[in-house]
Amino acid sequence: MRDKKLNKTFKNNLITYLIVIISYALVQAMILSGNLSSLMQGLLVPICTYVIMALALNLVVGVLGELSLGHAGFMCVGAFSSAFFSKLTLEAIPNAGLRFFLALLIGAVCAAIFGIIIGIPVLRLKGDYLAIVTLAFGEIIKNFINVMYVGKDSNGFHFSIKDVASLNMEDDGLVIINGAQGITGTPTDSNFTIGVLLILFTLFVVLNLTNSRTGRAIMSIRDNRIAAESVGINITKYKLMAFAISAGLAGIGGVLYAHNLSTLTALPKNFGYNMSIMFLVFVVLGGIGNMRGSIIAAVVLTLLPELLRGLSDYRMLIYAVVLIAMMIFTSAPSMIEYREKIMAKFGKNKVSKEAE
Amino acid sequence: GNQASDKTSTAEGKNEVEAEEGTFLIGGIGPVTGELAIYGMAERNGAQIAVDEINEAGGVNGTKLTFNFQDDEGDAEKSVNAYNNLKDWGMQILCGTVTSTPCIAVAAKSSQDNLFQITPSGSAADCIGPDNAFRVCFSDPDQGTKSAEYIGENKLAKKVAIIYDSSDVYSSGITDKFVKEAEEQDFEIVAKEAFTADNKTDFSVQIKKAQSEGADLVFLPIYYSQAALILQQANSLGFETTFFGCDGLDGILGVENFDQKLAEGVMLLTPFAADATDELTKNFVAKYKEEYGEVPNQFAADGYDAIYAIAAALEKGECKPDMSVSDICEAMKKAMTEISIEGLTGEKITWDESGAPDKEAKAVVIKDGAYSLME
Amino acid sequence: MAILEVNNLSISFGGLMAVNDFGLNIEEGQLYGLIGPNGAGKTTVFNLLTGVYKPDQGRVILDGKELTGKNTIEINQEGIARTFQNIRLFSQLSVLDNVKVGLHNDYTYSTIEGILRLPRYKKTEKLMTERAMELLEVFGLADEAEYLASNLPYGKQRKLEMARALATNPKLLLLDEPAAGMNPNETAELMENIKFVRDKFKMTILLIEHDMKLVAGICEKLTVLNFGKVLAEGETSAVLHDPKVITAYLGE
Amino acid sequence: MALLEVKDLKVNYGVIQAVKGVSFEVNEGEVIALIGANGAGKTTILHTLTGLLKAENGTIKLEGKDITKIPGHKIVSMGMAHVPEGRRVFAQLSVYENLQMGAFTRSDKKEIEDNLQMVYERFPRLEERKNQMAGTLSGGEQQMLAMGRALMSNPKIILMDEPSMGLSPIFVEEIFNIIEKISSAGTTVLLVEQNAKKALGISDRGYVLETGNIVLEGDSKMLLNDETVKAAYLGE
Amino acid sequence: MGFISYLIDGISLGSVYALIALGYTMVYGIAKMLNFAHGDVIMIGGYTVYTIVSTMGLSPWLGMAASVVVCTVLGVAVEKIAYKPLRMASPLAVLITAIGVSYFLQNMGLLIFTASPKAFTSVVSISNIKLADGALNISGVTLVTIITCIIIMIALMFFIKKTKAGRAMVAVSEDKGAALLMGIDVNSTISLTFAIGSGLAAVAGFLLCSAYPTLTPYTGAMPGIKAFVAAVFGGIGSIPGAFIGGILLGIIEILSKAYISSQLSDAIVFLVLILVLLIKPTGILGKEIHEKV
Ligand SMILES: Nc1ncnc2c1ncn2[C@@H]1O[C@H](COP(=O)(O)OP(=O)(O)OP(=O)(O)O)[C@@H](O)[C@H]1O
Ligand SMILES: Nc1ncnc2c1ncn2[C@@H]1O[C@H](COP(=O)(O)OP(=O)(O)OP(=O)(O)O)[C@@H](O)[C@H]1O
Ligand SMILES: [Mg+2]
Ligand SMILES: [Mg+2]
Repeated sequence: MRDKKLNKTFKNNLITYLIVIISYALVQAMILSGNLSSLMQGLLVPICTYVIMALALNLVVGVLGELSLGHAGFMCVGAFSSAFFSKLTLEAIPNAGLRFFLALLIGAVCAAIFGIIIGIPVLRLKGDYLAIVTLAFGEIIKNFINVMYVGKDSNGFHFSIKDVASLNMEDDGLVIINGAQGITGTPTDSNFTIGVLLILFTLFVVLNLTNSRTGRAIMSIRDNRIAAESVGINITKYKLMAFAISAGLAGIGGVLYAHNLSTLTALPKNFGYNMSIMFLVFVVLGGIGNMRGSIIAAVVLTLLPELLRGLSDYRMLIYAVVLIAMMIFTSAPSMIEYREKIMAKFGKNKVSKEAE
Repeated sequence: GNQASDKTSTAEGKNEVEAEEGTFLIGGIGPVTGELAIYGMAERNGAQIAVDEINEAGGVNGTKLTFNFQDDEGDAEKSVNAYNNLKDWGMQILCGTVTSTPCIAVAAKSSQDNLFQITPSGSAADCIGPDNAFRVCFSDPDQGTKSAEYIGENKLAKKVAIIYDSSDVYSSGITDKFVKEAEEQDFEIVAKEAFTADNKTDFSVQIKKAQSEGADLVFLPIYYSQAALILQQANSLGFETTFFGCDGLDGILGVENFDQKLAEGVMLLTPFAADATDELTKNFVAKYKEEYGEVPNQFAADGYDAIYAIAAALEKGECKPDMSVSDICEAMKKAMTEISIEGLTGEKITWDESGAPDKEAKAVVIKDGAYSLME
Repeated sequence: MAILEVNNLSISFGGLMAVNDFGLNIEEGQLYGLIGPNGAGKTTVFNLLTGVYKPDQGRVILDGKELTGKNTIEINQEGIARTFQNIRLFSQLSVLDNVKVGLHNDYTYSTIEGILRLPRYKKTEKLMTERAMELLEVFGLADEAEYLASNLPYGKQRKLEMARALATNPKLLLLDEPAAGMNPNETAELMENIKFVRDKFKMTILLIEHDMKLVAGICEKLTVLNFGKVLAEGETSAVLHDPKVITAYLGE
Repeated sequence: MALLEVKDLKVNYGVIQAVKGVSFEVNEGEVIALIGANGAGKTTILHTLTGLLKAENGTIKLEGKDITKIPGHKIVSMGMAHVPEGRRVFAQLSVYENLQMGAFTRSDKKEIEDNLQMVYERFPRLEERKNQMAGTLSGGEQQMLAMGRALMSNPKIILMDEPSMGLSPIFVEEIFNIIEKISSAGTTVLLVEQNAKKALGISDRGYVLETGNIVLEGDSKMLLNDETVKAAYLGE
Repeated sequence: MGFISYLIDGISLGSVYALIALGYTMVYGIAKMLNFAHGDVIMIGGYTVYTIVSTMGLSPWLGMAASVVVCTVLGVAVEKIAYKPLRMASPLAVLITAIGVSYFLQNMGLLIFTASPKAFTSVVSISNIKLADGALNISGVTLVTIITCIIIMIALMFFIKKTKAGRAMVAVSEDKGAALLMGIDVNSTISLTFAIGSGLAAVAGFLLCSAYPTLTPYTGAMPGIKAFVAAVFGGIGSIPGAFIGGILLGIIEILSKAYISSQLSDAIVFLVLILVLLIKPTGILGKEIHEKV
C-alpha cells in the first residue's frame, strides 16, 4: 500500500519530467530539421520563463495556500539584479556560461531576499489582505526601479533617484540602470536549452520540496493553521521559507527573461500587477497545486495570443473569450461532474472489455 | 499535454496578409491593443496609405509593396514575437516598431538577421544602435535639447516647470536631456514633477507645484492623452501659463469632443501639423479622414514617411524583390544616406550613417483651434 | 506527583466569564474526564491549556514546568497534544501524511537534505513512515493510509486526529468529544482504543465527552464544569451520583 | 395521503451514488426516525428533500405536490423546514438576526413576533444570548439556535439532521422532549439520528438506511426490539 | 494654505476612489468575489454617457439614466454567463474569470470606440466653490461626488440592514446552503448584488469621467485597481470602510506627491498601505473574524 503511494508520486513526477524532456527533444529536432518557424523559435525562451514563473507561484498558491499578486515583482528583482551584473561584467567575464551562472545566483538570491521581506507581512495577513500587500510590494519595486539611476565610472558606483545628471559621473562613466529606460545592452546569454534546464531545476526543487518534511509542514499550514500549530509546526518559519524559495525561483525566471531581450524596463506591461495576475492565471487554469498543469497552462496561454495573430484586431477579444471559456470548462463543478461521468463510462468500457 | 506537438501544428503561424510573390514584403510592428494602441493604429494607417499610394502609382521600379502590420501591445517581448511572425511571413523590410523599448529589442534581432529596419517613431537613442536601423522621427535627446534651445533662444520663459511621465522611456528620455540643456540656457527649472503610468488621472499636485513656483512655462514631454487632462485641470485651477510640448502632444486637437479653447496657446515642437497648408499634408489628411474617420496625428505621418523612405531607398538601391534580405539591407543602408524625401514630417529629409534623420523641427502654436507655424 | 496542575484559571469574552477560577490536578497515567453542560467552558479550558487563548489569570504547570504564557507551538513541544471538537485535519494530505506532520519535530532533516534527497532524507522518511504506520495500526487506519484525510468517514477522521496528536509524543493528551457523531458500536471500539493508548504509551489523558457510557466506562476521575466554574470533582462514580451534577448535567 | 412521499430516490455525487433508490413516506403528525451508520446517506436524503441537492431519479411529493424539480428556496414557504447537519447558523449574525432569518419567507410581523416568543420560551438560553454573534456560541447553543431558526418559518414538517449530536445528556433529553412537543403542537417531524435508541424511543415509525438503501422499516417499537437493529445501532 | 488645498485635492481624488470602492466592496461582501471587471464596467458606463450626450447630443440626464441601465444589464449578464457556472468552484477560479471579463470588456471598448481618447463633457454643471479669497478651490464635481458617495453609503447600509433583500444578501454571503434553507433565492440575490454593484459602477463612471474627462478603453482599469486597494484599506466588505479607505487613499496619494516625491508617490502610497495593514491586519474598519476553536 505504502509503496504503491510512493510509486504513484514518483511516477507522477517522472511523467512531468519526461514531458519536459521529450518536448525539449522534439523541439530541438524540429529546429535542426528547419521545421520550426521563427515565431516559435522566438517564443521558446519566453515560454520557459513563464513556465518557471508559474511553478514558482504555484508553490505559494498551491502548496502554501496563500494568494500572491506580486510575483512579477520578484521576477523584476531577479531580472534587474542579474542584468545589472551581466552588463557590468560583460568584459570582466568573457565566458558567457560562467557569467550567466553567476547572474542566476545573484538574481535568485536577490529575489529570495525580497521574498523574505515580503514574507514578514505575510505572517500577519490572510487572504485578500495578503494579496493586496504582495501586489503593493510588486508595485513598489517597479516604481522604485523606474526612478533608479545607477552608473559606474573610474571613481566607482554612483546612485541617484533623480536623473542621470545627478549621478555626477566622470565623462567615461557608464550608465547601467537609466531610470525608466532601464538597462539596455544586456547580453543575450540565455537560450532554449538553458531555459529547459532551469525548468527542470525549478521542478526538481518544487516537487522534492513538496514531498518532504518541509513540504508537509507547509501544506499542513495551508490545510489547517490551528491544527498545524497544535502539533508544533512553526508557522512563521515555514511560511517565510515557502515565500523565499518561491521568490528565489521567480528570480530565476527574471534572470532568464532579462538575458533574452536586449532591453529591460520596469514597465507595467512587463512587471506590473497585470503580469502577476497572468502568472496566477497559469496556476489556476493549470490546477492549483498541480505542477504539470501549471506548465501546460503557461505554454498554452503564452502561445495562444500568438496563434491568434491571424485574427488581427479581434485577437485579444478572442483571447479573453477563450480564457473565460477555458476557466469555466476546467473549473465549473457542473463541467467537472460531466467530465467525471464521461471518464467513468470510458473507464467502465475499458474494464468490461478487459474482462471479456 | 505535449507542448512540442502543439507547436508543430501551428509552426506556420497564420497571417492574414498574403505574402504575394514578386512584391516587396514590408512588415510593420506596433501596439494595436493595450493602452498604447492609439499610436500603433495611427502608424499602421498612415503607412498603409503610403503603401496604397505607391502601389497605385505603379510601385517601386514597377514592383508593388505588400504591407503586413503586427501587434506587439507595446511590449518588448511581444514585439520580438511579432518580428519573428513577420519573418515567417517572409518580411524583407521592417517599418517599425512604433514605441522605443520594443524597438531596441527588435533592432537587436534585425541586426542579427541583417534585415533593414526603419522605425517611424521609436525615438530613444538606442533604437538605431545597430547599423541596419534607421528612424524617421527625432530622437528623444534631440527633442529634449532642441526644446530647451528653442525656449532659451526665443526667450519664451524665465522659470520653467516640467511635468513628465517617470515610468515612460520617451518622456523621461526627453526630460533628462532637457534638464541638461537647460543649464546652458537662460532659464531656470523651478519644478520637475513626475507622474507614472499607474497614476495619470490626477495632476493637481504637479500643476499646483508649477503654479506656486511661478513657472511661466510648463514643459510637457508627454503624450497628448495626459496633456489633455493637464490642460483641463490647469484651467480649472486658474493656472494660466504657456504649455510647451514635443511631438507626443501632437494630436491633442484631434481628441474627440475636446474643448479646443483649453489648448489655445499651447506650443509644440513637432515635425508635423495636420493643419499645414501644403499639398502633401492636405492630401494626406483628406485621405486619412476618408479612410479612418479621424484626423491623423504625427504618428500617422511618421508611418507615411517611413514607407516613402523605404520606397526611395529601394529605388535608389535598385533592389529587386527576389534579392536576399541581407542584400536588400546592404543596398538600402547605402541608399539611405543618398536619398532625400519630401515628407509630411520634413521638407527635405536626409539620413546619415547612424540612421538619424536630418530635418527641421517645426515649432507650432495652437491658435484659434488650429496649429500655426511659429517663426 | 501531579503531571498537570492548573490553578485559578480564568478568561472572559466580553462580559461573559467563560472559565472562572478553574483548577485541576491530574496524576500521571490517569484517564481524566471533563464534563459539563453545553457552553460550560470545557472547550475553552482546552484552548487555555494549549495556548490558543491567553488566560486573564491563572497558571498551568505540566510536569513541574510552567506553561503559562507560552504559545501553542511551545506548549505542544512541552508535551500537550489535542484533538478538536470540530475536526481539524489536514484535509488535502493523505492519512499517512497527517500523522507524519505530527512527527515533524521528532524526526528531522533539513530542507536542503529534503530537496536533494540525501541519505538522511531517505533514512528519516523511512523511520517516520514506520512510526506513523504503527500509530495508524493502533486505530485501525493502516489500510486507509493513502486516502485523502477528507475522504475518510467521520468516525475514522476522529481517530486520525488522535493518531496525529499522539505522533507528537505528548505527555498529556486532550480529547475534545472523541465520540461525538459515532454510533454505539463505534464508541465501544473507541473506548478500547483510548484505554489501549493509555496503557501502551503510558499516556495521561484528559477528555471532554457527553456520552456517559464512555465517561463512566473509562474515566477514573471527573471534573464537572458549570458556567465556567467547577461544580464537582472526584472519583467518577461519586461524581456521577452527585445530585448537583444530576440536576445541572445528567438529568434524571 | 402522506404529507411527504418519496419514491425511488437516487442521488449522485459525481459518479458516486450515495442514495440508491429510496422510498418512504411521512404522514401528517407522525414522527419518523431515519437511522443508519455514518455515510449511509441520511444527510444526502435530507439535502435532496429541501433542494440543496438535485435528485438523479425519483419523485418527492409534499402534500401530494411534486416538488422534485421545484427550486430549493420555494420549498420553505410550502411548509418544509430543515435543521441542517452541523447547525450552519449564520456565524456573523446575532442570535436574534438568525432567528429573523428563519422567518424570511413570512411577512406577518405580528405572527413572527409571537413565533419568536414561542422559540424563546422553548429555548430560554437563546433569549439570554440574543445579541451574541452566533459563531461564538457553544455547540449546544448553536444547535438550539438552528432548531429555533427552523421553527421560525412555522413549518408543517421539520427535517432534523442529528440534533442531539454533541449535546449534554440533560440536553439530549431536552431536545427529544422539544421534538415531542414540536410534534404534539402539530408539526410533523422527520428525524435523522445516530442516537437510534432515543430516536426510535420517541418516533412512531422508523427506517433503517444502509449504504444508500433502506434495509428495514416499520413501527419504532418493533425496530427497537429487532435483533439486527439492536446489534448494529443500539450497541446492545 | 498649501496643505489645506492639497488636502482638498486629496479628498477630491479620494471621493472618486471611494465611489468605485463602494461597488467593489458591495459585490465582494456579498458574492465573496473580487470582481476585477468592475473598473471596466465603469468604462462602459462612461462611453454610454459619452455616446448619448456628446455623439447624439441628448440630455445628460438621459445619458446618466441610460448608463445606469446599460451597466446594470451588463453586470447581471456577465454574472449569469461567466460567474454563475463557477458559483461552487474555488474563489480563485472566479477571480481569473473576472480577469478574463475585464480583458473582454477592454477589448470590446477598443473595437467599438477605438483607442483614441474622447473628451468627456462633465455631467455636473455646478461651478467651483472658492474659499479663502480663491486660494482654496473645491470643484463642483468633487462636491457632487462626495455627496453621492455619502448618500450611496448610507443607502447601502440601510438597504442591507433593514430590507428583506438586504438581509438575504447577508445570509447568502455567509452560507449559501443555509440561506437556501431559509427560503432565499440565492441566484437572484446574487444577481441583484451584481445589478446594484454595476449600477453603482455606472454612477462612478460618469462622475469619474466628469472629474477626469478623458475616456479611453482603459480608463476604468487603474481606478478599478486603486479602488480595490481602497476597499481593502478600509476593510473589504465594509461599506463605510470603502468610503474611508477611498478618501484616505486619495489624501495619501496627493500628500505624498506634494511633500515627498512625485516620482515615488506610488511606492509611498503602497508603503503606507502595507504599514496600516501590518498594524490592523483587516483594514481600518474590517471585522477581525476570530475563528472559534
Ligand atoms: N471566542 C469567543 N468569543 C465569545 N464567546 C465565546 C468564545 N468562545 C467561547 N465563548 C463562549 O464561552 C462559553 C463556553 O464555550 P465552550 O465552547 O468552552 O463550551 P463547551 O463547554 O465546550 O460546550 P459544548 O459542550 O457545547 O462544546 C460559551 O457560552 C461560548 O458562547
Ligand atoms: N460532497 C460530497 N461529495 C462526494 N461524496 C459525498 C459528499 N457528501 C457525502 N458524500 C458521500 O455520500 C455518502 C452518504 O453521505 P451522507 O452525508 O449522506 O451520510 P450520513 O448518513 O448523513 O452520514 P453521517 O452519519 O456521517 O452524517 C457517503 O459515502 C459520503 O462519503
Ligand atoms: Mg466544546
Ligand atoms: Mg449526516
